Amino acid sequence: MIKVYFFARYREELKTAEETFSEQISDTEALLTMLRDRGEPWSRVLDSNVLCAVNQVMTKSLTPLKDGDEVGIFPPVTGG
Amino acid sequence: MIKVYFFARYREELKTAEETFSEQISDTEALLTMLRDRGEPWSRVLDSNVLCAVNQVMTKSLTPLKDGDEVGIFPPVTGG
Amino acid sequence: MLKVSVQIEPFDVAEEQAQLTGADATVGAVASFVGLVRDTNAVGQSDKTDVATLTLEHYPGMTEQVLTDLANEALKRWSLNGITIIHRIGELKPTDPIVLVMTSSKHRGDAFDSCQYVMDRLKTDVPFWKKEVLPDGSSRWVDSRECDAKAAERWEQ
Amino acid sequence: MLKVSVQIEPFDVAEEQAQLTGADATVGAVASFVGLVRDTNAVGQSDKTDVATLTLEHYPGMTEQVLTDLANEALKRWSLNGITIIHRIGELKPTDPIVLVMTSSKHRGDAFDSCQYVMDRLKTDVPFWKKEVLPDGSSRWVDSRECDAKAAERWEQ
Repeated sequence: MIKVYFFARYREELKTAEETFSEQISDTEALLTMLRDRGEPWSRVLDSNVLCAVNQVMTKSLTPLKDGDEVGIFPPVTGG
Repeated sequence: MIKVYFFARYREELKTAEETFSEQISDTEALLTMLRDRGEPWSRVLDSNVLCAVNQVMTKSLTPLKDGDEVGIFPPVTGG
Repeated sequence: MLKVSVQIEPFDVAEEQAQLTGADATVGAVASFVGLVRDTNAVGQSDKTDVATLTLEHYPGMTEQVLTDLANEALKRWSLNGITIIHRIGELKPTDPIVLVMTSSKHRGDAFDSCQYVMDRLKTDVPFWKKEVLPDGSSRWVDSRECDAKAAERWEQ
Repeated sequence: MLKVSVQIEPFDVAEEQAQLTGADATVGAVASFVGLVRDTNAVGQSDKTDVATLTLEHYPGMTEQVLTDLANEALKRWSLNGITIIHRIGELKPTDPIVLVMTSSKHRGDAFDSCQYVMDRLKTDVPFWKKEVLPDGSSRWVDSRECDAKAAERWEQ
């Protein structure tokens, strides 16, 4: 099981705060591809700026996923 | 007339806070030479680190003096 | 001394400084940064639009962890006596303080550099998002700034 | 907003920030530096000697003028909304605040850089002198630090 959380603009535009996947997903790229393949609004909203955190640690590149992982998907941060 | 003020370590070691000169003194270098020529403790205390301000503006090099000028003579500053 | 807080409440810089330095007489320098809500923003070409309120969203759990990691990284890279990072969440209005970064050290170089480092990294690495609500009730998410990415890059070793 | 003060009294950083930024909602960044009295000093080889009190002497009149010039130079070199410089004189004890430099701007780079600039210049160009009194009643004038001259030099244009 993989738990996915969406934040900020993505959460609003996708009208989705969280989603749980029971199937196996190999890595963060595969997850994003799967989501974008749903078509509008997913394909448009999850643009090339998308950031991923796995188990609350920011990822810089493709990161493998395993059962029980938590993935955060969000746009570039704007705090401070 | 030229008014000279001494500060901090110089003031203490020279036992002089201020002094007034009625004679003409051409510039800051001439003033320092005159003071050092008094011998101990002046020659020792007014070392090569001495700083001069003329009319409350720090001087970086030899500065001409004229009647009515105020000169500050002090060691490197240590505020902040 | 390391303090990290993500909170709704405002902070008092004098009180935070007293907490940070306490009775430690080896501290000679405290550098601070406070970020405040501006009533204008720089989205697109215009710098003129009024902002009525600003809402700060974050990723609960991750935010605190990343801020703590960042504070520890600063303690490792500089010779510091202590560090405090406070970031507010929820709804704020123009002139309200958003963020405080305060570092203490013996000499000023360490305090200044580490304070700037934490702010630069915070702008690009910590999951906070700002949403501006305009006087007409419409709202928009603030865009990230290119120059913030550049500022963060200069600290990479 | 430009404020320069040479004073015996302590200052309150929260109050100074409120005075500096006021209701100006174009301010997004406030950088501050506070210098504190340390109980150890670095004269000679030793960093172990206790300091009982610190006396700050200055050149009345010139000090205020040089600090005001320095504040104006910072306003000229950076895009600032305001600047506050407060330096205390008289007798202080360890942990007491000595100096406050606080700058406000739209974006953080201007506030950080100008704050550091003023501190670097203040350390070499403003006529203050520190005298330490040790627990046995003896006293000594603090030596200037070579690294302060270097820090000030980097701002020369």
